[in-house]
Amino acid sequence: MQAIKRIEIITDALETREVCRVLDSLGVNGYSVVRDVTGRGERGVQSGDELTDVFKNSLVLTACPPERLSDIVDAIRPILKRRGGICLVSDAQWVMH
Amino acid sequence: MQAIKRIEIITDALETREVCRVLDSLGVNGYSVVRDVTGRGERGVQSGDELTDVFKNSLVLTACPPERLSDIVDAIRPILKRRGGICLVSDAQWVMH
Amino acid sequence: MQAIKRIEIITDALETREVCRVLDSLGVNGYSVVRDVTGRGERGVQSGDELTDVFKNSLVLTACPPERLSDIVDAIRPILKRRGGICLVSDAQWVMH
Amino acid sequence: MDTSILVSSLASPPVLFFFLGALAAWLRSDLEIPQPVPKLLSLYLLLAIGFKGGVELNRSGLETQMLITLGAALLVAVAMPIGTFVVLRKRLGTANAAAVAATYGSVSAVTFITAVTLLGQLQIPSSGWMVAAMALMESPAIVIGVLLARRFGANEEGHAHGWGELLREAFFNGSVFVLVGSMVIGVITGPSGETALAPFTSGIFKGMLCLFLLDLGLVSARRLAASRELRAVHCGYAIAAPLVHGAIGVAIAWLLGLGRGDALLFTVLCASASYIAVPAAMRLAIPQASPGIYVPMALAITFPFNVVFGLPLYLAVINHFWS
Amino acid sequence: MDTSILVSSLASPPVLFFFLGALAAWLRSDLEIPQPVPKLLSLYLLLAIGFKGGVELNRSGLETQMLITLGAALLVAVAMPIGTFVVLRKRLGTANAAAVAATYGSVSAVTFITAVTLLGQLQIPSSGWMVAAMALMESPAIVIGVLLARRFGANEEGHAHGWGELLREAFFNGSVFVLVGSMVIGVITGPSGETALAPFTSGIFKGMLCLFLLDLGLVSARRLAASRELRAVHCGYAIAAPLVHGAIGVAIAWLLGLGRGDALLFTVLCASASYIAVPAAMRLAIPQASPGIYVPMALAITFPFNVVFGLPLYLAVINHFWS
Amino acid sequence: MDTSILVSSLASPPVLFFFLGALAAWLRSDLEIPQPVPKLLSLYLLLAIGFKGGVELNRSGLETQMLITLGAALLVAVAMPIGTFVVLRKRLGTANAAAVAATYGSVSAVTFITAVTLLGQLQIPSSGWMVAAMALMESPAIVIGVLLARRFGANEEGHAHGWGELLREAFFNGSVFVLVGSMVIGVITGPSGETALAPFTSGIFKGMLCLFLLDLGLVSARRLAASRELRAVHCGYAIAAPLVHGAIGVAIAWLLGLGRGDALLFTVLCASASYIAVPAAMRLAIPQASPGIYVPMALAITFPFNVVFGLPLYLAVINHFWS
Ligand SMILES: Nc1ncnc2c1ncn2[C@@H]1O[C@H](COP(=O)(O)O)[C@@H](O)[C@H]1O
Ligand SMILES: Nc1ncnc2c1ncn2[C@@H]1O[C@H](COP(=O)(O)O)[C@@H](O)[C@H]1O
Ligand SMILES: Nc1ncnc2c1ncn2[C@@H]1O[C@H](COP(=O)(O)O)[C@@H](O)[C@H]1O
Ligand code: NA
Ligand code: NA
Ligand code: NA
Repeated sequence: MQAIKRIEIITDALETREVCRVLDSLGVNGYSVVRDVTGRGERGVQSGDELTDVFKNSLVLTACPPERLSDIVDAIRPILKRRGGICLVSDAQWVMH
Repeated sequence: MQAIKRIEIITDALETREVCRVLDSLGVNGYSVVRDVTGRGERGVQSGDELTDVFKNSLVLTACPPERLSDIVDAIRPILKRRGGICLVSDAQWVMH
Repeated sequence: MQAIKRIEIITDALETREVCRVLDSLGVNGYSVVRDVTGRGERGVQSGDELTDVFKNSLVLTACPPERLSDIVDAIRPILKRRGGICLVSDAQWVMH
Repeated sequence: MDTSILVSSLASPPVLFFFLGALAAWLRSDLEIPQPVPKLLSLYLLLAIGFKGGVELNRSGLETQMLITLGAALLVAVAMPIGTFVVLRKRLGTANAAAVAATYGSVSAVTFITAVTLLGQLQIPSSGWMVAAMALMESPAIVIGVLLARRFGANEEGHAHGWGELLREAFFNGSVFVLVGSMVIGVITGPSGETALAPFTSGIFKGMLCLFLLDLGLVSARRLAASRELRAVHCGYAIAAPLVHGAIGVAIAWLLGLGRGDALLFTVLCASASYIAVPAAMRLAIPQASPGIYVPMALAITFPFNVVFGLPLYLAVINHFWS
Repeated sequence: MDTSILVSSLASPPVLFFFLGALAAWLRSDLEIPQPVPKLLSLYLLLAIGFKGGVELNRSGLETQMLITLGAALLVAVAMPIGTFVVLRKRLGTANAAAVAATYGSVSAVTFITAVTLLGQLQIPSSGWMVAAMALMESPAIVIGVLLARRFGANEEGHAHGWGELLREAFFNGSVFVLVGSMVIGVITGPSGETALAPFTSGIFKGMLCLFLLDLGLVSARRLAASRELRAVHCGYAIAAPLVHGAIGVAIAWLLGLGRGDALLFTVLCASASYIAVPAAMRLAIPQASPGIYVPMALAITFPFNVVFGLPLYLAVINHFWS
Repeated sequence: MDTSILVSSLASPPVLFFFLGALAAWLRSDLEIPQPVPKLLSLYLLLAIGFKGGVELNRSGLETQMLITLGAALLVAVAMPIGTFVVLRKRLGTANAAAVAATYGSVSAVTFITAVTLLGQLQIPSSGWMVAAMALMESPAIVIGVLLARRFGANEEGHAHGWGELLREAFFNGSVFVLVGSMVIGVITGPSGETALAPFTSGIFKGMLCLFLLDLGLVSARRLAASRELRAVHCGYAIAAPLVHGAIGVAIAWLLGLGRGDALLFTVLCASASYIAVPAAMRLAIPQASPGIYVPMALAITFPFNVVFGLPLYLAVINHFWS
């Protein structure tokens, strides 16, 4: 097993494509997306009960080598600034296969 | 980046509203909810194939400052007692924006 | 609270049943499943826009005592070999109830 | 028992689709009616049956027999869960007995709808206001069940839901709300509303029912296979209850002097058990009761029993006594 | 105001189902139209109305009045958001004013459809090409709104979306695309296509509209209850806008010499506000504007106002001036 | 080639909606038919076509020609994947060749349904039991494909699924199950069942097909754009296969003496490729094969080719030889 950083980004569903684009452009190995996340934060309740995706979040999870962390975080931060949401980073082990 | 506690609570979907209410009443900064989680635990399989939400779980994720942890855990525990499920706490870094 | 290992497995949705079967056969205490996870990895984009479950992933999360970790990882690895995906392991605390 | 009724019940598309679903589950096919399609179908069926009942009510106006029947329905809805609880308390424990009592005291809308469809097929007339009876019989059992559980001391530790929430759950839950609301809309708009909505509420109705029964076949067979907690006592009760309650229903219908169609519907209301609204409510209100018991009893045993054997049986009995 | 119009509007099934949904939200029922059913219904309604409009267009061919009306519609779609912005900029700030301007400059397809249904009920004829007017009026406001926001200096820090994406969002978003595409298909296939699709696009249409309005009732009432950011100025504007825009619409319709039916539809297009396509676009293009303001204004105030009071009011006014 | 056929095929609403979907994808509209609506539509179409075929079968009874045709269908379903495998093995490798062989040996229900719709439009009669031929041709290719892959040594390391699961996947997968099950129900209930379900299975059928083809247009165009693994050989085969298999189909239909309508349907079964049931099965059974190859071949090239060019072409050829 190999030490990696586990980054999870929860932000407005409208930015999902943008987050993925940023990760792609940084050349990360991969990422996973859970759409249809609701929640509450500074900007109020995102109850997801709308006809549009306006009040909904999504979660993007990516595991990356520790040395890539700061690049990714720097690239994601402007999106969070613009749109709100959170980005959590934790340590994990990656099961090689 | 700032050290925070990452708390994730998986319990019966019927209690989602209650969990959120508890978190709101404790004044947490925010939380995120993934509905439609299935699973298996002590109380058997929750296969989510029902017409009601009776056999389904949901996942609530909240990031909080370490000093708030014990309050939150104490408030969540009775729900888990009553209804089953799990609550996991881990260390993470919060990307400030 | 008690130290446990948090294992999350993201792999092709077609293998969800197999992953659960493996976990069941190892006698884990429980697990949770989030279906409908999309993503990108070595095998390209899994955009989930198909009529079948062919291009979709799922996430299985299980919390287990540290001593069970290696068994589980060994049993999961062949699935990842065959089908791709990732398995992340991290430390967490389990809130007893 | 008149076999032509049995045949025409068993060989009707809805019942056949139910079998098809059950067969798919039994053969472990990967067939699946994906969420939220079943919820949509259930909503649609309630809306359509409610609306059509309302339109009929608008046509017929208030009749004495209707008022008496509704009164009887209400009485049954209160008495039946109490009786069930008394019978089961020793065997299942307070919490489970109360939850089962609520489940069997309430009604299954789809069983009712299947009965209406069968009557239509056999061209036996029935009254639109039986839908009102169904609506009346959905909620009381929930309240009675919870009252029984609390009165007879199911451990309430960790009990978090107050009466306000409970009554809301009982009377304003989605199923009851759509049924009653659509009925009221049917009453208000009457035949002109019916003309406007007929292709939706009547035209595609049987097809939607088939699709829903396909799903119920799947779900009930899978749930039966997955239920580890069911024991002989539960299975026995899940077969005995519709027979006993059905017999009570036939008797009351006879006393009320209902026509054959209405008598069948009344019987079906008595004999059926709720597997949507009540389980959801019980889960909140009586967390000590085990949903692994009361859900499969109602959904995987009583529902198929009623749809496959019950309907033709009750109708045969009614035909026998009414002629 | 002719009360018979009011009654026949309020007592029509779609409006009653809207009330039912709102009532469910108000009583905190757990009734829910699960995702993605509302999206499906919305798609269906656009497809059906577009297709039927196209078939009508095929029948009628190009008329002079149609071309003039479409020109007027386009003009309104450009002028109205500018006017709205001028009025609101001081009160709401640039970003919010621009977003509200776009929202109210565009149209609500469901309000239009409800108006068409009302006309059908009252047997007042209208032209198929009014659907084309609706399609024309959906997108321009988005572009104008964004231009205004950028020209008048809404802070663009963190602005990530270029004009290419924006124009695509304005003209090729799902709602506009299905509406316009189905209209073109209707024009191409004409009456023969209509015969093939009629049970789908016309038969079940009113029922599907009822289901969608049930959901809109729920969603709009819940959104109203959840909106912390709405203040008196927003609510006032959300009521004033349909009245003022509606009056402008009536005036233009009169100048254009439209028939009563078309006049009502034109008025409704002016008076209604978008709560699907525009909010999604605004959210991307003007992130500084607060969706907690412009969404509930359009969805939870203006939409119900139009459906409940607006339609009969506009029609009464038109009846008065046209006769 | 008779252009009137081409026009009446291309200008039919289902094909136009397919184009509309493809156009939306191409213009990068955000239009989306949200999950699980496509699954529901697919289920509905199979149920409806199966049921209607069954009712026809009930009407016609067993005919000699039917039995012979079914035999021929079975033969084709076994021989075609073997032939395909022989042709492709060198070029694509064992695993991919086997998966492609299974895909093209099986059939596409939607292509079949579109052909049935086209025949209806042109008022060319066809037999209900052709649905049975379709049902027969769905599964064998799966089994043959896997047998070929294993026999010719696709690396089976990590192979986890036994024959039991595989056969279940082949014969009891959801698509086959609903199709066959609904056909049996159609046979049992016959014309009386048809009367009950007609508004559902026939009335809204074409509209539902349009909606589904709108989605297929979207999905196939997006998948084509996203497929990095497709090379010239794959694209060439995906065009050549329907032509060659279609020619074989025409020849067999001619030998069997089928009518024009049945001949077209038989040809379409031969010429089409599965993109739902088979890919799902291949993914489990031949994990070494790349779904990025066989899915877009069937879904994004062969399916549009058949619907747009194939149908009118095959019909023109049949018209030529049959007259
Ligand atoms: N402390 C938190 N823990 C978990 N999720 C959060 C937290 N804060 C915000 N979120 C998520 O991020 C979304 C946007 O947050 P905000 O921009 O603060 O409104 C919320 O709707 C939540 O889904
Ligand atoms: N060890 C575990 N790891 C992950 N999820 C669990 C675990 N135990 C329980 N769960 C989740 O919690 C739900 C309820 O658990 P229980 O009350 O033990 O039946 C299960 O259906 C799972 O979704
Ligand atoms: N580095 C990563 N971080 C998060 N998810 C990943 C990562 N790599 C792969 N995945 C997930 O695993 C799936 C299969 O990965 P792969 O087999 O590499 O194509 C992807 O579609 C993603 O959902
Ligand atoms: Na009952
Ligand atoms: Na407007
Ligand atoms: Na084929």
